[in-house]
Amino acid sequence: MTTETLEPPSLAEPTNKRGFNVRTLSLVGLLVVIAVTFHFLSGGLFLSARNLYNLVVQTSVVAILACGMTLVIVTRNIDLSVGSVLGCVGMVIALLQIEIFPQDAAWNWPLTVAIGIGLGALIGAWHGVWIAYFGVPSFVVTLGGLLIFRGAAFEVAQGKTLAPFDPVYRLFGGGIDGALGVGPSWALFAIIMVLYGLGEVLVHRRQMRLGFDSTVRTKLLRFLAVFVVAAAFVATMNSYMKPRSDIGRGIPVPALVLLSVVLFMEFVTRFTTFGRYIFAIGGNIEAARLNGIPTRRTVLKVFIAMGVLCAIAAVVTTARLNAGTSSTGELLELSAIAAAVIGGASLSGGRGTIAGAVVGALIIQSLESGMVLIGASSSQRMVAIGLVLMVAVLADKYLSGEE
Amino acid sequence: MTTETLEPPSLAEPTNKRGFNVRTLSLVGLLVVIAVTFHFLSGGLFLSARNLYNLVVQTSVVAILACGMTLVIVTRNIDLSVGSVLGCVGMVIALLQIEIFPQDAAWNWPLTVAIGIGLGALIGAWHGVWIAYFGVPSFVVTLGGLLIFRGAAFEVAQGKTLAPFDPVYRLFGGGIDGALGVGPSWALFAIIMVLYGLGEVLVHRRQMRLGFDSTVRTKLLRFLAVFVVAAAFVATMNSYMKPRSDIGRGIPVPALVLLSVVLFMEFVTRFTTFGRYIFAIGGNIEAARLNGIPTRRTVLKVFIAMGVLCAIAAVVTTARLNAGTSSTGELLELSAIAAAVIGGASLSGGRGTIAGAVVGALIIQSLESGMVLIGASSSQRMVAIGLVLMVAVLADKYLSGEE
Amino acid sequence: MKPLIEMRGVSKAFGGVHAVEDVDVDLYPGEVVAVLGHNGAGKSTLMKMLAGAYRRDTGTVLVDGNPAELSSPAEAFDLGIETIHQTLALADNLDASANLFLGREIAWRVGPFKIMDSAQMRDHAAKVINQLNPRFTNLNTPCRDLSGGQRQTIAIARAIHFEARVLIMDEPTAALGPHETAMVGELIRELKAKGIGIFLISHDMHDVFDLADRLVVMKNGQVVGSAKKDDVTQDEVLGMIILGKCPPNAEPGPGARVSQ
Amino acid sequence: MKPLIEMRGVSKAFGGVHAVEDVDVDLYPGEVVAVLGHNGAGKSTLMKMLAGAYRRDTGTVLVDGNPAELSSPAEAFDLGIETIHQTLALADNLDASANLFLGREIAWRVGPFKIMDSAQMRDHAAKVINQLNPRFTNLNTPCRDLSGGQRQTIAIARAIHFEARVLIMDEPTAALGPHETAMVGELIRELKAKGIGIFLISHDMHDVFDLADRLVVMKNGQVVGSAKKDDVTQDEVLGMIILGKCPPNAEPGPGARVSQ
Amino acid sequence: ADITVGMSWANYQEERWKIDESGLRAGLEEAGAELVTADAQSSNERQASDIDGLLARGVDVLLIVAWDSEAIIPSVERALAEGVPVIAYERQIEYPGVYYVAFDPVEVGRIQARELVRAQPKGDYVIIKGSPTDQYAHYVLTGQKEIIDPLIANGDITIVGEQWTDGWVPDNAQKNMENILTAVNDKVDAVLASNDGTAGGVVAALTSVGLEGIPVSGQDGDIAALNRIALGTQTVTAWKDARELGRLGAKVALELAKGTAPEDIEGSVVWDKGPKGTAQNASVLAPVTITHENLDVVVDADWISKEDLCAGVTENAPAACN
Ligand SMILES: Nc1ncnc2c1ncn2[C@@H]1O[C@H](COP(=O)(O)OP(=O)(O)OP(=O)(O)O)[C@@H](O)[C@H]1O
Ligand SMILES: Nc1ncnc2c1ncn2[C@@H]1O[C@H](COP(=O)(O)OP(=O)(O)OP(=O)(O)O)[C@@H](O)[C@H]1O
Ligand SMILES: [Mg+2]
Ligand SMILES: [Mg+2]
Repeated sequence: MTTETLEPPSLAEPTNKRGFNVRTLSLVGLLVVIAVTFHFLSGGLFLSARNLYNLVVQTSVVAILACGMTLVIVTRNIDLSVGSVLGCVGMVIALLQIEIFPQDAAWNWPLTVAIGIGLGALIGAWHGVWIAYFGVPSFVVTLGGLLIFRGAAFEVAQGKTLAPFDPVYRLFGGGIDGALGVGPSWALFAIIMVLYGLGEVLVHRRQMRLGFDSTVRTKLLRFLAVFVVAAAFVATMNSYMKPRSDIGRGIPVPALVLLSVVLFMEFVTRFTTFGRYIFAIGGNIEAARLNGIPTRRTVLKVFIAMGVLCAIAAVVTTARLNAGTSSTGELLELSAIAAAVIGGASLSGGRGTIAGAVVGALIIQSLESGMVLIGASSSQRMVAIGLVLMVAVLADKYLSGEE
Repeated sequence: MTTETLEPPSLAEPTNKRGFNVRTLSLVGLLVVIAVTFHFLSGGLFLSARNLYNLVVQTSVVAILACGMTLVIVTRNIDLSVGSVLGCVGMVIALLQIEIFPQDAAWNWPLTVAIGIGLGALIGAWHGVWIAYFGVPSFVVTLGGLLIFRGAAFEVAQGKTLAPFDPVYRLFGGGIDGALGVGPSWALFAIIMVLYGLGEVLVHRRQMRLGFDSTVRTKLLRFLAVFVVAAAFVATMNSYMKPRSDIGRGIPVPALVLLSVVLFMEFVTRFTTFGRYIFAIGGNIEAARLNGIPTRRTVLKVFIAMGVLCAIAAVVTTARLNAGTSSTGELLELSAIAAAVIGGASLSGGRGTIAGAVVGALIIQSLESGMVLIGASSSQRMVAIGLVLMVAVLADKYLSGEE
Repeated sequence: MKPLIEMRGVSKAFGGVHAVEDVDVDLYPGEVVAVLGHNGAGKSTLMKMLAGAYRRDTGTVLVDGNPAELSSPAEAFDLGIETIHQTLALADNLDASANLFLGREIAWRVGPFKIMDSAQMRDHAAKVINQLNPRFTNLNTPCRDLSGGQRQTIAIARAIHFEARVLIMDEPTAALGPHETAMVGELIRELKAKGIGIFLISHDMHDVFDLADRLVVMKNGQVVGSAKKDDVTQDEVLGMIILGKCPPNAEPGPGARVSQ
Repeated sequence: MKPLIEMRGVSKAFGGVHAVEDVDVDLYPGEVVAVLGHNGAGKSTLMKMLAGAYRRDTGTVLVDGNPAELSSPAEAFDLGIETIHQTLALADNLDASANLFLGREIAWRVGPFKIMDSAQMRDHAAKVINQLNPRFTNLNTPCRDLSGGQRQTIAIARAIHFEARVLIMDEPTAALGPHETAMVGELIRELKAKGIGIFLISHDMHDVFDLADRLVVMKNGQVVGSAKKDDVTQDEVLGMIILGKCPPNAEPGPGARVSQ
Repeated sequence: ADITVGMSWANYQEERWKIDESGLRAGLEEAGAELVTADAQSSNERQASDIDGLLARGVDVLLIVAWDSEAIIPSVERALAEGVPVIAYERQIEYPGVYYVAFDPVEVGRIQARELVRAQPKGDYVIIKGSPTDQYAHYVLTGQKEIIDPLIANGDITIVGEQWTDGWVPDNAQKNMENILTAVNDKVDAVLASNDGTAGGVVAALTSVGLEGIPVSGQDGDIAALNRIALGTQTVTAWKDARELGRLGAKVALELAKGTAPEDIEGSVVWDKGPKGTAQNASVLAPVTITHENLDVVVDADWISKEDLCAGVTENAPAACN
């Protein structure tokens, strides 16, 4: 019937013959260029297992936020409050876990995490109601949120720094023990690869049944590409040893959290009606409404999702720092939005991908870390990062064949 | 032929029977509500001549930036770099005036101001070229600018604070001597009123000649309203005395700068083709292109204007602080965008007014100042301002009869 | 026979503009009612109220004899009212099959999520669209890159795919080629035979006289009159549209010019 | 007589889609050439290249015998080529008079600025629009709140107001009422009499045979053939459009079906 | 209240200012004076506006924690012109007639460097500086350099990494430290962190590579930092008993409001150690060096509860925890 492969069309992005998103691929290319450049400038440090491990951990918070921000931006909204919400939720978790609940209770950290996520959802719903039901522009609402929740973060503990957290909770931060270890990392890799392979086979069989011309070779090549990249990633994480030992660390927990978020969000945006509605609203909200899409409810849900992701990011951040401070998360909104936009989300709505946002976050963090590795001062760093961001997006534009 | 009054139609905003923009009027109403509320909460301080004088001076910088930001937003772009550009230009002016050029030369301050404005235009052009000609999203370009020019502001003098400025230059900041004085303030008032009246008469005669039904009564009422408000303003400014004296201050110089900017920008957006093109581009850039509008050149010019306004704001700020610091202007971009959005500019383009932006800036600054006057704590202030912003925009939406 | 739709005294104003004023219209099963009128007469506004896209200011609408609120498009869909909007209502960033099923995707419910069956939707979409325009092959292209007629084809395909009982077609063939237009005519006859009621807005007198059973003419928001197709001539109808003059064989409405 | 426009071997592809392939078309002064074809045949794309909205991939265009780059709409305007785009190209936030003069406002140059003469523009706009649709009174309403036909009226008014030598009309009457359509027909005849060359894209065979001097039929991006109006019948033209079959009286193009 | 005292904070989003305020408030309330405050949130422009507002409220004396000691001068001039005495609180404002009340910030830097050098006389140092746009961070750095520059010159100490911390945010300090550790492959012997917040980030970074325990400095005496000192993961904090400074500020403010001449205030000295060498009346407190050995000082001063201080401490407990 058609000779194209059957890819989820909702993202409305050009895909190449193998069904990969062209834009994301060209971004990955740029990331590689940046990494290799820093590798040479830093005398071989950048692509060391250790730095890559750090990079993954450091990226996770911004990447988690960027995933949610992509949804927000696709619906033609913006969320300036994410840094403040993260800070506020982090402080509430810290206060509960350290000051209110008994410190040695086993239920303490799970309960506080649950409360934190609930609080995040609530804050997201608050923003969502203002935006979707009251019709106040998201810029204004979330600017209000930026102020309100930063103020609240201070009020929670009167500006005090709260520490230390439960040792199990701290694993979320990817500290010295916060990684899976070598064996479990490979096991996880194997499980995911098997599931992925099975999924592809099932989809393929279904497509054959409906008479679509879906080439096996394309699918196989794609599977192999994913397999090799994932294996390389696991091997790298495993080859970074714990201090003064030869025990490999394996996949860090924050990366695991990010991975779960990404898989879930990719699933939602590609395969569910909710994801489809998000793109339809961004493309033409009036058309979406005329076709009976519950536009307001959908936007509300998007902001709730953003709130939950802020809470998850808050867990990772506070666990990593092993302290709750009222300034946690300041200015993160800029990084999160930048990651989403670099990853291809368009502020005029209707366009963006989760994978792109993650790559965008990796690019930003690579620049940050790389500049420190080569010993640049903070003002030089700012100038260089600013320039590279602009050039990267420009290069991406031409590489991906837009215009 | 038509029974409506002949208002510049390009702004595409509802106007009431008197030809005033409904949205701006309802914003002014909100401002009055906020002012009166603070007046009572602060025990009669808010509406004192002294506080109103301060408010005007404090608002001027954000309002100047918000005027330019409105143009940027109307073209469906954004400028995140204004705070950094302001800081960078301010540092360059400070370095030249204080360290490089002879301190006592009479040509020193005019030359440095000119150089600063030139630099602002150049920076604006840099952003504009990336956005309009290279097609990189303005969010990315100006985020780059935010980093680059903040870094540059630091590099200019290695983070040192430079002071003091030339005494004449300091007048731009509206300090103790930085006001017109009683007599000249009234004279200025008279001149402007005469010019305004003449303009209305001329327009009216032209409309009569073309057969439009333009009622004299409407015009007269509007003239009277403007007259009364302006007279009240001048009288208030004149009644605030210099310290321990009974010499009235008159209109502060920063307000004069703002007034010039506003009049110029209102003129440009309402009466020139350039202004028309800005709105057309924001409404439908493809339609603008198909009708032969030089879309790229227009966007470039908008960013150059923004750069020049940043430089003007830099002069006012540095003169007011009598020092150039590398942190000057941090986070101003948020206030400027917020003022424009509260003033009715829509981030999806094609809508916004200069007058609205100024009122938006006044609302933000009134909240900031008012909270100090009533002695709220810092975090209470953040929470309260955040909430009031949201409520204000919501109220405005309903007052102005939008849905 | 009971009417499918009865609109009584329906009005709608935008600010000072009375777009629709005190309109009464009926629609019976298996009937095609053409709604005619000059540009800006209020035809689309009237139909949008029936489609749940606008809320009416006054008046009642009965569907199958039961009063209907019609406060949202979803409610109209539930009552079996499908619409081809004049603006087409397509999300430009999505492709043909996504637009065709927009809001009513084929999906399996899994917990809180509905997982779309893209393959199935693609398959159906290809079939429906092919029925209207066999040359339409770029099913994977986002709508913004399609030609005017291709876009209109998607909007038509959408409305006929979800078996409606009432179909509103607002200038469905404006951008279609002659062959495509003929196919839509064919389709209307088929649907009619199935007992579906159709409101057809069209400026093409040929089409109207070819397809409609009854005509309703609007002018400046009011009904000039309505008539059986066979009772009036093309020229009389033009007189209704342009001059607001109601011929003797037609039933006059509030918008008819009283004196000549 | 020298042709106003000569297009030779013009092609344009979007990614893999060959929207226009190797097209030759001429237009003479005072001539109306109808461009016909199925939906997605490439008519709008061809015309957009002439209007300077798309750059052609290959081929040459001569205007008055001189090669023209046509790299921007402004360049086309300078050569006297005006276009009514199928998408209308209106800025939805501006009102009728602002849209009518968009890009070519009546203005006095004062230093670096051009100060618009709004009163004058409003006056002209009212006149031109009234000529097409006397019922169009909401001149101050932003275009987004106008009806489909009112929007189209503005686009037509714009194209005729700036005295063109070549006028491209891409389905100009699709959304117009019968009266308005008749007035546009009148207008075309007037312009023709003044020696203006017109490309008319329309799906309405009636209109085409009424107004055109010559027909060019496209199919899948290629020209099937062209013919004087009087040399072919309506059925033959439909055959060209639908089957790509070039009748004996027409001059075949590269897209004509060879066998059969 | 017959006397109203205004306080303009540079940025209030830190633990210690809350404590300053409580001291200040206590001191003023005893005398029946009222305190009104404003927070400039790290912005010169906002601080200028805040001071306008405080003057409009009719304060009798003004305390200022300057975000920038130069850019604040026009505001100071305005206050003095209206006859309102100005006290530079914690951060020096070099302007004739301004009274200065502070813990010496340069001394803070000295204490940090001194203790680190004592713990680690030779080796590879990393400096995690404060916010580059905060003048205070520059003062601290000056003190640090005073001690370590000679040692750098004679080769005992090498600076292997140096980064500013945007906004003093601990997360930023953590990331910077991690990357420096990568750059030098963990060859770090001591970290000069500028305050306790950044020290927290540094210690978290060190912990993740098993280097916790190497000398790290800080200042302010945050609860979390004192706990780290007890645990042995931080070496020193320059403790500024903010309550005491607050009370001192209150005392000076009340005296000035009553019209006492600055030089007549008890404990007033002439201070001219600022960069410009302007002579002004001052009451300067010295920060207290707090290390593992003298943690009892903070407990005895009721600054921290023993429970908070010793949370999680098992081996090598300091005397204060026994
Ligand atoms: N910007 C674009 N990107 C990709 N494909 C395009 C683009 N514009 C047009 N096309 C494709 O080119 C082909 C020709 O389109 P065109 O708009 O010229 O058709 P048309 O003859 O005007 O049809 P209609 O009668 O429906 O208006 C179509 O298949 C369309 O999908
Ligand atoms: N959202 C709106 N806001 C303001 N006025 C509107 C709005 N929608 C329609 N109108 C006005 O209502 C009147 C009727 O418009 P409508 O679209 O119903 O006309 P129509 O009969 O469908 O015309 P056409 O044949 O041109 O499609 C017009 O004058 C139009 O300007
Ligand atoms: Mg209509
Ligand atoms: Mg077309």
